[in-house]
Amino acid sequence: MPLKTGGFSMSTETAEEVTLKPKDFATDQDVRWCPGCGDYSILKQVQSIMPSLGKDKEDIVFISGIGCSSRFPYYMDTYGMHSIHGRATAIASGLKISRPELSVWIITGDGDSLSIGGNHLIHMMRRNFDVNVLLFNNEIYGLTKGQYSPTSPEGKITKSTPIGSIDHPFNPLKLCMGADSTFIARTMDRDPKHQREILLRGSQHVGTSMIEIYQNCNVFNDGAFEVYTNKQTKEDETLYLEQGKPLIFGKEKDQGIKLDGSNPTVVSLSDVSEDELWVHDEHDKFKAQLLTTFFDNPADENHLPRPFGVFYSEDRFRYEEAAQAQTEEATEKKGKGDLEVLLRGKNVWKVGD
Amino acid sequence: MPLKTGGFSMSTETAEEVTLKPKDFATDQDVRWCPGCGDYSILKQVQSIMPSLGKDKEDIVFISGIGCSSRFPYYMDTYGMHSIHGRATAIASGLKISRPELSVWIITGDGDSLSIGGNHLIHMMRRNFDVNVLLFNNEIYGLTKGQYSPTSPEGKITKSTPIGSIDHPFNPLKLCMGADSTFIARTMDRDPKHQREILLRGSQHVGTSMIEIYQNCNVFNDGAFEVYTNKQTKEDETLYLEQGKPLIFGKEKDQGIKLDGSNPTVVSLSDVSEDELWVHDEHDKFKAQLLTTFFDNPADENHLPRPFGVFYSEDRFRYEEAAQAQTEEATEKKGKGDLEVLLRGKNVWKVGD
Amino acid sequence: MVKEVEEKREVTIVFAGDSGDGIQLTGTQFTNTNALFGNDISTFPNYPAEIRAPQGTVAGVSGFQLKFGSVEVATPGDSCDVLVAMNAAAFKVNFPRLKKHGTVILNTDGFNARNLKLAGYEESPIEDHSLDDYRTIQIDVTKMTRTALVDSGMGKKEIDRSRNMFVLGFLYYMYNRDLRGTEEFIKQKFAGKKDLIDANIRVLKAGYHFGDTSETFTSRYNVKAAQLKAGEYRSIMGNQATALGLIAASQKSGLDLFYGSYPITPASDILHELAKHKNFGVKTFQAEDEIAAICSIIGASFGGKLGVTASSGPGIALKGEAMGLGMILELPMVVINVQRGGPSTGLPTKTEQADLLQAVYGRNGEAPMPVIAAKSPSDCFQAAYEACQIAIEHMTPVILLSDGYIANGSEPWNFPHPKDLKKIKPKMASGDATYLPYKRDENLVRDWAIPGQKGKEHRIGGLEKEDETGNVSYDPENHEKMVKIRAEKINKIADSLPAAAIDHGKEKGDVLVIGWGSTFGVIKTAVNQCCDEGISVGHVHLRHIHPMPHNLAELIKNFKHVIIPEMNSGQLSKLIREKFLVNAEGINKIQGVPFSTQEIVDAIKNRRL
Amino acid sequence: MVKEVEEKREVTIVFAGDSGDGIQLTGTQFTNTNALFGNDISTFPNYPAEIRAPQGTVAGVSGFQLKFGSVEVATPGDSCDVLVAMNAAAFKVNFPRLKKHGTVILNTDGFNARNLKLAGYEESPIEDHSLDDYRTIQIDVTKMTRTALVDSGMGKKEIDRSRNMFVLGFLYYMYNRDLRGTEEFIKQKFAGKKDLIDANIRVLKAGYHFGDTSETFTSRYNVKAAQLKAGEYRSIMGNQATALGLIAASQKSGLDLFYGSYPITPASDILHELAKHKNFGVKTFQAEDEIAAICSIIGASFGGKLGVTASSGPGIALKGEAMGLGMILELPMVVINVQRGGPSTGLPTKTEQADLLQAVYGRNGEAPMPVIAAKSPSDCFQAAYEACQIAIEHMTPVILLSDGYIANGSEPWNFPHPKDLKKIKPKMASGDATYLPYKRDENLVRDWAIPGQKGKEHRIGGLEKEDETGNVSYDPENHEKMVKIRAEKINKIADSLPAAAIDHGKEKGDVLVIGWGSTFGVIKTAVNQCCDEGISVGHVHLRHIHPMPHNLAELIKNFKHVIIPEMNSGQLSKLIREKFLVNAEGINKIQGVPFSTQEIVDAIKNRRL
Ligand SMILES: Cc1ncc(C[n+]2csc(CCOP(=O)(O)OP(=O)(O)O)c2C)c(N)n1
Ligand SMILES: Cc1ncc(C[n+]2csc(CCOP(=O)(O)OP(=O)(O)O)c2C)c(N)n1
Ligand code: SF4
Ligand code: SF4
Ligand SMILES: [Mg+2]
Ligand SMILES: [Mg+2]
Repeated sequence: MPLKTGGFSMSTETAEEVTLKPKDFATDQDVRWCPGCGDYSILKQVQSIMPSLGKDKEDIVFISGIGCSSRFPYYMDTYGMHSIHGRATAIASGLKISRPELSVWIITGDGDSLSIGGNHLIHMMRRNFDVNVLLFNNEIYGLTKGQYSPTSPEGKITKSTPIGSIDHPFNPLKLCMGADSTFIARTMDRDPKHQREILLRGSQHVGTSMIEIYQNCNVFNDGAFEVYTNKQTKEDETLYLEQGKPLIFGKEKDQGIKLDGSNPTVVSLSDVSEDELWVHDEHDKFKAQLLTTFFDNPADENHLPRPFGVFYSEDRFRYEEAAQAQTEEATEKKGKGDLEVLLRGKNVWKVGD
Repeated sequence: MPLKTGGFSMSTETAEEVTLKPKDFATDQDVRWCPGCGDYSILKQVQSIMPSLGKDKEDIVFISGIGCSSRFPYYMDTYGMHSIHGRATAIASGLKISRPELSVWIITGDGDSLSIGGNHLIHMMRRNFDVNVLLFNNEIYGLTKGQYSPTSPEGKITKSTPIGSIDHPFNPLKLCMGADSTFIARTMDRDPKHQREILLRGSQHVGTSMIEIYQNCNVFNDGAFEVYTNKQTKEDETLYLEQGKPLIFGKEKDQGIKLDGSNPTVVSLSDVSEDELWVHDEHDKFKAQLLTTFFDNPADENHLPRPFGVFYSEDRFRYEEAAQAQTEEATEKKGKGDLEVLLRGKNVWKVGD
Repeated sequence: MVKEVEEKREVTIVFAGDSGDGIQLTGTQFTNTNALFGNDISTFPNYPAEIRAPQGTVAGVSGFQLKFGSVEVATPGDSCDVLVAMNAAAFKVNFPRLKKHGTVILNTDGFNARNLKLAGYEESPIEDHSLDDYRTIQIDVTKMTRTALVDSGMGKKEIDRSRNMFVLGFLYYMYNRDLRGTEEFIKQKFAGKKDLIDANIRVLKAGYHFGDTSETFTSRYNVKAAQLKAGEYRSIMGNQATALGLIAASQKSGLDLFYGSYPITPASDILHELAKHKNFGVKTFQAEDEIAAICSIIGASFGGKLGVTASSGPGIALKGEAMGLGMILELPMVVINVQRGGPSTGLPTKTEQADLLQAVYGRNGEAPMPVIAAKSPSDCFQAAYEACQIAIEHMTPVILLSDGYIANGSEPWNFPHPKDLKKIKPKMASGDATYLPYKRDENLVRDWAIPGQKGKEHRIGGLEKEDETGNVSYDPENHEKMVKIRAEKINKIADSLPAAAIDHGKEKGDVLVIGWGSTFGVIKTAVNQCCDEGISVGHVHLRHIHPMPHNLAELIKNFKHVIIPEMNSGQLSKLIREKFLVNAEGINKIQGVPFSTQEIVDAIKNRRL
Repeated sequence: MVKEVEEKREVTIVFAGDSGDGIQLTGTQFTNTNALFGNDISTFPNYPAEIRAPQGTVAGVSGFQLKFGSVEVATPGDSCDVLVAMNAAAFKVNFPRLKKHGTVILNTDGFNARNLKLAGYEESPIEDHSLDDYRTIQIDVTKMTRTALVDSGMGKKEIDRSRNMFVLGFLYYMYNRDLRGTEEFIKQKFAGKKDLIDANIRVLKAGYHFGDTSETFTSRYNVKAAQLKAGEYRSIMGNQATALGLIAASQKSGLDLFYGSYPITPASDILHELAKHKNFGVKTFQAEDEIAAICSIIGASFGGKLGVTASSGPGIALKGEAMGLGMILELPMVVINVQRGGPSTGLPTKTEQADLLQAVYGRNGEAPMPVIAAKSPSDCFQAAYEACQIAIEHMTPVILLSDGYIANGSEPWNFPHPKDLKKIKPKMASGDATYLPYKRDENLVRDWAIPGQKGKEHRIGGLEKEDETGNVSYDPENHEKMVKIRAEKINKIADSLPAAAIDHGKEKGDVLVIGWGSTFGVIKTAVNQCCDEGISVGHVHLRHIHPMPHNLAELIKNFKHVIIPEMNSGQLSKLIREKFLVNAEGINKIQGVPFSTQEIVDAIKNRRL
């Protein structure tokens, strides 16, 4: 039982050994979410992609804050911590800096990450640790039994807003874009296939992968994402992003998005030819910024559809690598630290003999 | 001496009375910034625009956190609070909700607002209180004697980063855009005229006015904004935004910005005619987003110039107004609360007689 | 058929079932009906920790205990006379509470193989003789309910939702109570949904008639109205009482209430309640976190409002720095801690008193704040009112301690008339003399000038300030002077407090029991019981923990022993020992559940020997 | 000319000038030179609160006090023998410190009309006879320096920057010390800038020769080397010693040091120092705030590293919630509080001991943590080392208290050899037995399994946990059991602590002085002085405040009176009174400045009567 710590060795070293199945990642704890909660599906998809990480279980860590979603680590048979409200990102930062070789996953809710944890989230984005953030967005505080959250729509009636919320909600992906995130994606609990795909993409991205997952809280906010999931409306309301493909959506795949100047507009393919359409390029930071603003209320007249998929990905140095490099650089320059020399300092004098 | 509290009456009521001079806003405290500090200029410009608010001194409040810049309220003869690190925004939120008629100004540093205070800042942006945020950005921690801040450039050598910072810095205006700010502007200590202009615009905007002010800390980070202020470089490195005007800059006013697709590019006016240039429209949220990304390192090859002026302004409901409206609505519906009725409740029974 | 009616002085009932079974509603209805009838009553809801733990499992059991009587009732009771169990898990969790020879009412449908397995039973407790010494009433509530609604055209799922009404009706028959109160409630709750109203009322009555017609048992019980102090009563829960206390203080002081808070169990209900009363000029602000919450009330208070925030353990910990600011600014505000099981996230749905020392000492530097604690659900009103009064009249942040037990518990409340509430006088600055923010009156209280007051513009902050002017000062002597003034100001509050007194029992003797907070009821019951047994014991309840009443020392001198029961490891004990150098002994229970009367009685007796 | 040489046992000097005058550097150089010579020494820098307050004003005065001697020196001295004042403001602020008939060295150029006005003098203190009873040496340092560099081709401004070197040289002559140390320093500091090196050395020598040639005074002084414990010494500042202690603990435990912190005065220098030593595997992380800082070390500690964070008052307040998490997780980490004047922002640049009760009690729920305090600048090394050892070997967060006084003060340090440092043994989980995260050894310490260890995957969190397995548990008895185990685990640390002992003075008698933290030196000096005067007094210094050494009670029993000097309103006093029910009396100074020896001596004498 080798204790692996520090260094980047093992991820490769173990790659071949791995022969894990999704069920190997389940724990003996019974899952304590409400029947019908969207969290179940996410748990299942996450477990299903774990083997593909090419990591041993002992090299994977799940860290969560507090919330229904944050119960998650108890159900993953890896190392894990169910920490305090809003701080999973901060805790993961310290872990990742000191153990860069680990695969670190942050599980957080919309309240956990955007209300009390907002500051740590945006700082994590800019520092770009190589970790994965799964934001379970159910637009409500579940665990505390139904107060509105920073993603709840204006006017939302909840226990704490009996005559409607007057908070203009955050657009989580736009916020993260503003914080210079290097990977931004959206998926939802009700689309397992897409979820797995995005989770995989996130796990492969080297840097902070911000994945927003629309999750239905069937007890306190049932149907929040109905329009994106039900047969009648979903094709018209969702826009699935695919690299290099034009932005097309709709039941008949007959609508597209065109950029005139910097304004995205919905066009009908009967009037506009495909090659005039906006072609998705997840490496285009300008386009990605515009995409994050596709956040209209489906009730509005000629609104834009809601995008799902990878909005943006960029390769930027990771904080923990830079930190590691500085350690090595310092060691090269000054040589490995010698405690005796350090304690002596430069100006020593003798007393007596 | 009428005690004015609640209601929106007075701002108008007093408008005519006002005959204040900038010096009326100076206090008896001697100003305790280092000689040569950029804060002096900002203090002067703020005092100079105060009379134009059309408010009496007693209806103006300055709230700051902790930092050199946060000493500011002591030098303004209005109501003021020098609070705790990073919380001025949160304190101002409570004040503004309960006293919507006051003119509230938040004074904060880059560490105060973006490091410890980051969460309150972004939540203030989305809630859009009608307040003014003056972010004194000197890209350093001044008061604590020179550690790097969230806006310090990568590689910055400071007391806490002897071999260079490895934090990718925030782009404050991009971050606020991501948080759905309704007014975003940038100016600098060394350009008093522009500063006054922007401060005025901010004071007139109804909603949260986010004004980033480049401020030189001549003791711990001297010359951080040199390229934007010194004769040789400034015309080529700065881009002054004017509503409805094309984006033109350069010593000879011979360069412009053109949008091809969603990509902004620098063009020479000898090749491109003015009317092909990007025309500034502070109400265009898409363009404003792109503008906030003009954040290149002046050292880089063909980099974009740094914009100054009003990037974006939008009219969106203010939290405190909505709150006030709910109070009035509730009062209309149920009538002014009657304590006796409230305490009795619905199910009362008598004991004895 | 005629049945004999048996008189009872007091009865304790536990309703238990799956969190989906509407147990809390059933309990509350039964409570209100008995309260309206005139019983004294005390309740203790016991929620599962998970939002909705797996159905039928032990983790998912929701319980509601209540004790009602014709005599004074100060606790929900140690053990129960009647246990209503909707399924096997509910039975398993609560059976230990049932008195020998007590009555258990079982929903047989909740004891099928699946239920037994989920509850972890090999064999059904109904068959295995564990119930031999008890009176068992078995009813297939599900079947009964469905038959009652067979022709209602409603779906099974919907029908089963009203099963709790059957049980309720049955108990109304058993204790011979009137159905009207609950019928009213049903009509309000389902206003507009006629079919639901009819259905529920029909099931309610079915339950009642079932009691009447069935052979299940031969006697009914009668619990006479209690001899409560004459007056008008209502039933109230702790958090609700706290909210009303704040509104009352706002009205009587003429200061609008600004409530800034971040949700947390078990404090959230205060926010929920206040949000309903905007027509009282109340403004509620759900902040992004606890730090923003308390900072927002500092801003509101600077603006001349009554700023109040509430949270529980972890959230209170986050407010420490800002409390220090509020304290050095000397602005009025109230910080409420509805305590729960700790440390850290601890036991969010359980009760505890372990944040007392945090309240008294948990800030950097010398930052004294008054600490006052509520003793019962209805007392939360008075405690909240007093907290506001002290904050406003002494210009200081005040900490009000409640806990999960009284926050969610309920009792009859002889509610006051507004005109009988003490006046609250804000210390508003007035006159045209130049305003010195830190000039003080004889109680060392400063004047409060707020934005909008002409000529009184001033700046205040967290740095040490010069006496009177409030200008920043680094002068050593001034610092010591200010630290002492701020401490003395808080100590002086004791001058205006009622003297401590023996609440119950002897004025002098063997054992003095000192208590604080929610242990009041159980200590009172235990002390009275001991006195009846001729033990010489007295009870002092401390509402004000900092500053303490001046005369506490005298009271203590009159007893041989001092014991201090607390739901923590002995925190008030530490304060009393330090202050009075008396060998106070802690009686400590740290189980997330309240003391039983017996536990206190035993402690007193042990001491006495 | 020949001058007589006068012997001195000890001398206290105060250097004072504008914050631009390089006072701190001058003081440090003079310190190092005397230290190298072999004097015992103690220093106390006194910065202005503002970064750079208006030049020449009282607010802008920077001071550096040091006492050096041939005898043991435990404090920087109450009053000084020599005052060096670079301008009128510096004189005004520090003159009160000067002993009667003491020597004052004035830079006459700093007493011109403008300086006098800025300092608020009507008339110059040089003319108005206030100096009649003192020995005054007036030098126009500016002129002297400029003449010395007249042909250097440097600008006035640049030249004036080396004025402090002139003063330094002059003092080296006066106390007849060797210039070489400082010459070396100058060469390193300005490495590469030959002209600056030459200039500074030239001015330094000019000052020295000025002393030699001038008529200003007729005697030099000689302070022999002190009889320090034999060994090798270096001079060290408190924060620097703390940093070295952490690195040493990291090296001896084999755990990389992860330091997550957010800047705050007076703790920032620990971060600055550690950031220089990345080649020791140290990783420093400047977090976005104090909460992120402590959370980052929780993450690092979960990852198997030695996590350490530091802050001061307001920042520590913010860490309370996360400390609770670290405590219930039972992970090793150290939280350092370099205390400053409070409450709130308070007096950031001044010293205080007012965060003790916050350290002991300032968390929600029952969340005990060991609290240990450093007693002097060099002791910060040992204290930090011990804090890490306890954290690692007992699997718990530990609070280490320092304060602004020792953090910025310096003294000679008989530094240890690494091999003489106690081993530190991490409790790493090993073997293939199934790992139970909360299974404990005889000291109730759990095993530490970290990511990367195969088969030991486990989940931990802030909710109450079942004994041994660590699974979430809401069981009442289990909760009480766990609360008691966690408390007992901390108490057991006392078993491995050295017994408390009388540090100085009598083993039994009239007065016992109990102290903690930075008051050590001054209490020691005062107690020794009293003993010399035949007073029966003893001194116990408490390094470990929680848990306390087992035998403290016995020591206390041997004295009639117990007094406890603290730079707060009496916080340790409260702990001692509560624990031992002894009438301990506080001697309290809350002025942001350390006690003077005389203050303690007087307190002892008053008690004795
Ligand atoms: C410091 C602190 N504040 C507040 C809480 C109470 N609390 C627990 S979870 C939560 C929010 C839950 O909402 P979200 O993060 O969206 O998670 P969800 O339950 O919806 O999955 C709150 C306010 C807490 N546990 N700790
Ligand atoms: C809670 C808390 N943490 C840290 C500090 C120390 N501190 C004071 S100001 C400051 C940062 C100052 O930088 P900035 O906000 O940019 O203001 P500037 O001084 O540059 O104007 C810090 C870290 C504090 N006073 N309180
Ligand atoms: S409350 Fe909502 S989010 Fe929480 S477990 Fe239940 S359904 Fe899921
Ligand atoms: S330190 Fe820098 S920011 Fe602070 S006052 Fe001095 S120059 Fe200004
Ligand atoms: Mg949520
Ligand atoms: Mg700054």
